[in-house]
Amino acid sequence: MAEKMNPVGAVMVMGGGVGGIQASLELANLGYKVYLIDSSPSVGGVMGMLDKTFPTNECSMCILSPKMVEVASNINIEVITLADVLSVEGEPGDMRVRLRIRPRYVDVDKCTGCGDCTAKCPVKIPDPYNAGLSTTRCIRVPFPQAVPGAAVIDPEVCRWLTREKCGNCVKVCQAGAVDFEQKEREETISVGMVIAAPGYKPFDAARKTEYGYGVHANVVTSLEFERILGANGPTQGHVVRPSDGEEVRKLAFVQCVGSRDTTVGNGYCSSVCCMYATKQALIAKEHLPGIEPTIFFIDMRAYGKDFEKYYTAAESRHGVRYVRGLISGIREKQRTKNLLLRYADEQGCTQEEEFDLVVLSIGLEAPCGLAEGLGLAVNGYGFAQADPFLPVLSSRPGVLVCGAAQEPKDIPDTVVQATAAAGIASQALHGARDTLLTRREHPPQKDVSGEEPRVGAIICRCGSNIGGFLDVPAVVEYAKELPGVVFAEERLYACSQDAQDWIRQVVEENGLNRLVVASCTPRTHQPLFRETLQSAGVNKYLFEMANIREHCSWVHMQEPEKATRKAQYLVKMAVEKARRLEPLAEGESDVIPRGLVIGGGVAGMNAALGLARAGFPVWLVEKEGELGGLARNIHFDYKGGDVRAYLEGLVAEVEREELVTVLTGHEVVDVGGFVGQFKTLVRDGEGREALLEHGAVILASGGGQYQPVEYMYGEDARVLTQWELERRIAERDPSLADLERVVMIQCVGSREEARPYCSKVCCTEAVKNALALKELSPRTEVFVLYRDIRTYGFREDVYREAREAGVTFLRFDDDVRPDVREVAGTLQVRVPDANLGGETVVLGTDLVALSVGVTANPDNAALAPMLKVPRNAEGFFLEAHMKLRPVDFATDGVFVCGLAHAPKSIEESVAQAAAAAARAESVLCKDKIVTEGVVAVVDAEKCSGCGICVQLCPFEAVTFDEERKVAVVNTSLCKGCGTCTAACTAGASRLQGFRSDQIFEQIEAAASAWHD
Amino acid sequence: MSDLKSIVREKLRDGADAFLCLKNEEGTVLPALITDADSPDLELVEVGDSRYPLGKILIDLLREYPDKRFAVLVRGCDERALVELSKLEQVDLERLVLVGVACSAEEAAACGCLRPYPSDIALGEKVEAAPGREVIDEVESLSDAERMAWWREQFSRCIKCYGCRNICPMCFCKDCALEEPHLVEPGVIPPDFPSFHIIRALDMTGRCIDCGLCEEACPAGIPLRSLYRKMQDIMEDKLEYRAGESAEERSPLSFLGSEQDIEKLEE
Amino acid sequence: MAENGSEMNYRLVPSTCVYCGTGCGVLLEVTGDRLSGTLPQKDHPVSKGALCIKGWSVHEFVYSERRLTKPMVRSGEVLVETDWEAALAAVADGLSAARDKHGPDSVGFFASARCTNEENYLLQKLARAVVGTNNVDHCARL
Amino acid sequence: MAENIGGDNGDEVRILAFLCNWCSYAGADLAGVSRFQYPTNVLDVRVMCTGTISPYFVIKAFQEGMDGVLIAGCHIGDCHYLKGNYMTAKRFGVLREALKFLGLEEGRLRLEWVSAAEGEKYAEVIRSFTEEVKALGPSPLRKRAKAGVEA
Repeated sequence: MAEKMNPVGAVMVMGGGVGGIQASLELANLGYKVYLIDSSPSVGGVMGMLDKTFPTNECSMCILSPKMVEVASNINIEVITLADVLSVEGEPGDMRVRLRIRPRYVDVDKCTGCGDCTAKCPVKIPDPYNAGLSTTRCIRVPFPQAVPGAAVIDPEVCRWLTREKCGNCVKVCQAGAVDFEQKEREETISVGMVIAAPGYKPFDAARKTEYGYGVHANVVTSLEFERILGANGPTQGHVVRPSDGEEVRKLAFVQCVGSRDTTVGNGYCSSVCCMYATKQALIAKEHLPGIEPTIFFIDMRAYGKDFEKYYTAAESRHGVRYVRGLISGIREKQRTKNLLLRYADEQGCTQEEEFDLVVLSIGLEAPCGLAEGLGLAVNGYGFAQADPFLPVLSSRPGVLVCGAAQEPKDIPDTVVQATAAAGIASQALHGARDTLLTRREHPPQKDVSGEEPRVGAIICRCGSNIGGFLDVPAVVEYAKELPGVVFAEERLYACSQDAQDWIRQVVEENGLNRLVVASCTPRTHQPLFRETLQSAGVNKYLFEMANIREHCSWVHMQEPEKATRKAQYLVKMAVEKARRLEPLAEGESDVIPRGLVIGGGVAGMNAALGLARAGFPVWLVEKEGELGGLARNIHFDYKGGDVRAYLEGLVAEVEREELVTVLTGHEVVDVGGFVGQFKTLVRDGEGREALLEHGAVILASGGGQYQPVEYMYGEDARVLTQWELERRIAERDPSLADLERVVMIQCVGSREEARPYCSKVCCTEAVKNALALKELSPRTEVFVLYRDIRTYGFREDVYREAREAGVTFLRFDDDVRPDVREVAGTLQVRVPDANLGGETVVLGTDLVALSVGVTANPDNAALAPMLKVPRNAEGFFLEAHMKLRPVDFATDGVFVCGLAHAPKSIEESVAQAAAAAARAESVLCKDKIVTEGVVAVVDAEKCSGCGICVQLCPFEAVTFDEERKVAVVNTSLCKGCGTCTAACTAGASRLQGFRSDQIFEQIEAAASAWHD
Repeated sequence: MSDLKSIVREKLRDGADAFLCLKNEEGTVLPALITDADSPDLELVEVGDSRYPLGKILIDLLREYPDKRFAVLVRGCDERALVELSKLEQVDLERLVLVGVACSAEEAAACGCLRPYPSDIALGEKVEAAPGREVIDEVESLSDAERMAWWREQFSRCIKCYGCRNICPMCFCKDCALEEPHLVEPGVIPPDFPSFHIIRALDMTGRCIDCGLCEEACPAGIPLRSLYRKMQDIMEDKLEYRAGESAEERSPLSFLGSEQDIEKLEE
Repeated sequence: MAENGSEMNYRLVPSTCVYCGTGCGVLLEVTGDRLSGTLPQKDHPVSKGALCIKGWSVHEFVYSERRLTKPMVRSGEVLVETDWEAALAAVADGLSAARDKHGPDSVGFFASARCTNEENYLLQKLARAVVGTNNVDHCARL
Repeated sequence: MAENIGGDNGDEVRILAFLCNWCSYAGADLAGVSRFQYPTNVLDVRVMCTGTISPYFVIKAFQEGMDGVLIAGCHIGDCHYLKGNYMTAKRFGVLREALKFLGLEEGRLRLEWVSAAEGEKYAEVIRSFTEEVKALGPSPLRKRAKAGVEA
């Protein structure tokens, strides 16, 4: 393609939420310069506001902030905040993006985020980070973990900007960062591709007047409630009512607010509300065991991986009450400000119930800027129109879209799409890989081995943040006296750019071979100082930080003397450790630039093509004689897309692509090696073996279909599976037209004790086939017997169409099953109708179609130990992290996609395959894998080979050398947690940079704080 | 003991290259390695009433003679030691033939271990004995302060001979935390209270098979065995594991385990 | 079996700790042709299966590089290896010189626990009868 | 030096905290950013994962005369290294009992799960732990006079 001749090796990512962050990190990792654009003053998006994430109840900020810090410290990612995209021009490979950048009025490079200005700012504003539930000041750092961590001024309300008064911030800022001269400006950046990850717009709950949002004090949105639950929120996680600060006892969640609701123009399902409501109910109970949460819903859509278990546990074990019924209105009681919820129960009778607090589970709406800024075609709801089989492809070549902007979705699906988008961008630009990357060049490292430690101690005042609360000169004087310290001085801001040059000079002039900086937290600033030390020719691991701000001055503001002494001892601890630090080498290992994909279904073929398009040869191993996998049984999708044609095209392309070597009829027998250097043995039908060497593996082993034993399947030819029915529909079987009635039964083999998960696709499949039948013969009656209809996202449209087309949906309870029998030659289905209070409905029918569930591929059991990756209880592969690493494993270099991971639709499999390909590409595109210096090492002399550390490593990094009978650490796999080292009674296993002797010295130094 | 003698012969005949047991040499009972059916030592073999760390001896023998198979006379404790040592890759049970001897009623009563007999008994009668808990019960009846004073007094007698470690069949580390200067100050006797003894107790947790050799070897008569016994009780109570009982099950302190284990622990 | 078994050698040799006068019972471990360790003699009447740190490491000096296996005589700063003749002559000259110059009590004799009782007897005999002093002592006088 | 962070009164309690880099150290950072105040009695050691904290470290701390030792890490399930904190939970469940048997009050060793978002919880843990240790008084393992031992 023309654009591949010399494309621009840069990508613009629009939107700094989890999707944009993921895409940016992935792209930088793949060798491209990234411009990360956010219209707000910080990256982080909605995920940064969440307290916990379902279905693991994991702390949202804990998992997001490390990624935000990564974005901030990656020199190849340029974060541009307060920016909007005005226009995008050009072709893939060569695009120009015009941006409008609003003034921040604070110089990001000078601001240290100390907060002095906020303290002096007279203008109170509702805090956007807390969804307006608390106040902050006009000038403030958006939130503690913000990136960039600089203050921002709200021009609308700033006294100086509105009427030239105040200016306190200018006076108080010792860094001179406040800059009212900043003006709005336009900028054009040149990139090869654009990735749109603008996220979504929360539904404006006030539009549903019957719920009284904004009128009744104790009606809040789910986003507001998320902040109330947040330990870092306005109430520190105390579940109290806005009206009177009283603890909440009876809590109600109203589902589908602004979703599945044509009256507000949102016919689609927002896909995430059922689960986040369940999560919020659980967390509320955690914080306040006495609380009684009730969730009012239509269908409980727990369709994702492990969602069903989460939901059933919430109901059965944690006492969350679920009531099927939509709230028709909410009244507020005058005195108590309690709320009366009116709803129709399952029998259709109107009920009214009183609650202290009502949470409206608001839906996700399309974000702005898709059509205007990016010039993308949007669907009826304003979401970006996307390719039916690869939803990250937008209507516009060169512009990829991911996350909720394409269709409402949760975090993992967003991360999958973001990773996929990064990979597809790379496929278009790989000719320009690494061309625009900045690499830091460093002088050769001085050899300090054998030298006496010469420690330099820099004590930072951080403006008044440290200097204002403790006696910095006294800390400096104290540091001077410490053994090994040959230099100690203070700085106003140790992190400022000029300070870095000064430190470099100090290190050289004083021949320092160890550096201690006493300032703020190493979590954000260690990379900067290490970088500086390295630029002075000293190994960056000869650095130690003392956190005398977050852990001292800021938390002991009333006790200057004690805080000063504490700071002195924190410095002493750092110095004592620094004296024993040793230079660490970052490991390197080779990479075989070739991939292996296990499984030749839709996911596997797409993964293989992804790697090939990025320029890497790949083996595609398929057990069966032909490619295609399960998708061969599917003929059309719910959007009317021709799956057959797609599949044939895909197979043809795979066979055409010379970088893909297809090995059908081959089985994987053994896998050895590790990331970068795998050796896989495959065997064909005749027992001929081949050894494949590759740098990464993608697991796309697919899934299976539940084989029904119930409902007379196999006994009566009139009982079929949906696939069998679908074939007859696709073949336009004339006999279908004569059918009087067809009954479809949902959840066959799903959501049962043996398979306690939702198969995700069956509801849509049934609705799809029901509609198709209706088209073939409108007179045929179609009944769908279901428990919950889980047509999430835009699938809801098809569900509605089906109802409008006269398909009858009949619900039965979880604890009952329909009964299929033959009565005098005719098929009869009996089912207790839950909406008729369980009254049994008897349906004579010509055909019964069973919506059978998806099962895990039995081969996974053999593959898992070979690749050292785990499976869940149902036999699907278990990813490294449910939220942020949905295609990775703890074992590096192995990735998963498609049904091998969990039940999912074709387009979801394709997206996940592209993501897996991108992750694998990020391994293959490196000539060497560089590993951190902080890793475990085993001293073979001291090791007696007990093997405990081998079992303790979750990353398979420690192996047992049978020859020498000792443990060996593979530093390319070790993540440096040190769990193994703590178990070694012989002290043979040590964590570099955190050795026991170093920590013992820290402890002694700490203790001396009281002995001295 | 004629039948022990015939057992030794038989094992040597049936493929063991050597038999490790005890012999009585002019009134001194000591370990002996019989490599030959005509060895004069064969006349001296006996079960003996003294106990030696045969497991520890076997660690070295198996390493020294990698192609040999050994038969060994084991009491309950010796067997537990070998089972635990095999999980820790120190002995290879495949190369061992265990000949079990049950402790006599008197021995069992004096020892007070939970299983004074091996799984297969070739010699002696299996007897159960009341577990020795006197010291533990006594200590537990005391208040925190009294307990510390009690142990302080006990440990103050320690002459740091390292006998408890040296004789322990479960101690095989090449480097020992008890010789790490940061933890145990060199040249200080008695060692700092309580680090020396708590460190050893922790290293024994999930490992000590309650043979009591440590206490027998202690010149200061410190009730070490009760300390280590208590550690195993804690281990069983918290993590449902007792060293030496099963050949498959491993100490929960040696693998990551599942979230359920932790939930149980936190209850 | 027995044949290749006979290549093996593992023995415990009952002995007495020579570090002090207590006389604890030790078992010296011999593996192959190497002195490989020490165990306490469980039924020893004196030590009853206990040892001190010295007893436990009684075997360690044997293979120590720092062990003297030949006589050495100091010439100036350095010790020079020599034969017994020369060594004993040097000792005799030194002792008699000291005695002649400063009198018998200027000389002291210190006996080692590593010597036998008889050797120790001879040493005090040398001190008292030959040199004429009672300055005799022994490292294991507890 | 007469200085001593407990203030002029040398009998103030002494607490050492081991914090895991990813959650609890971040939680402590957040406490700082949020200016949640807590007593000065605590000094902290940063480790990558609580899984790397050997019981020896705790023993060393007590031996050196600490009155209380806090170990804080990610909530179970949140571990940056998947299961490092499982080992922490197991090791310290055992260690606490062991110390108790030797007569060291249980209250002197505390294990807490503090997430990166729980700044207030971290501050509260330090406050309450300090109070608890104060109530227990100086550790019976404090060296009377360190010099004495070294002499």
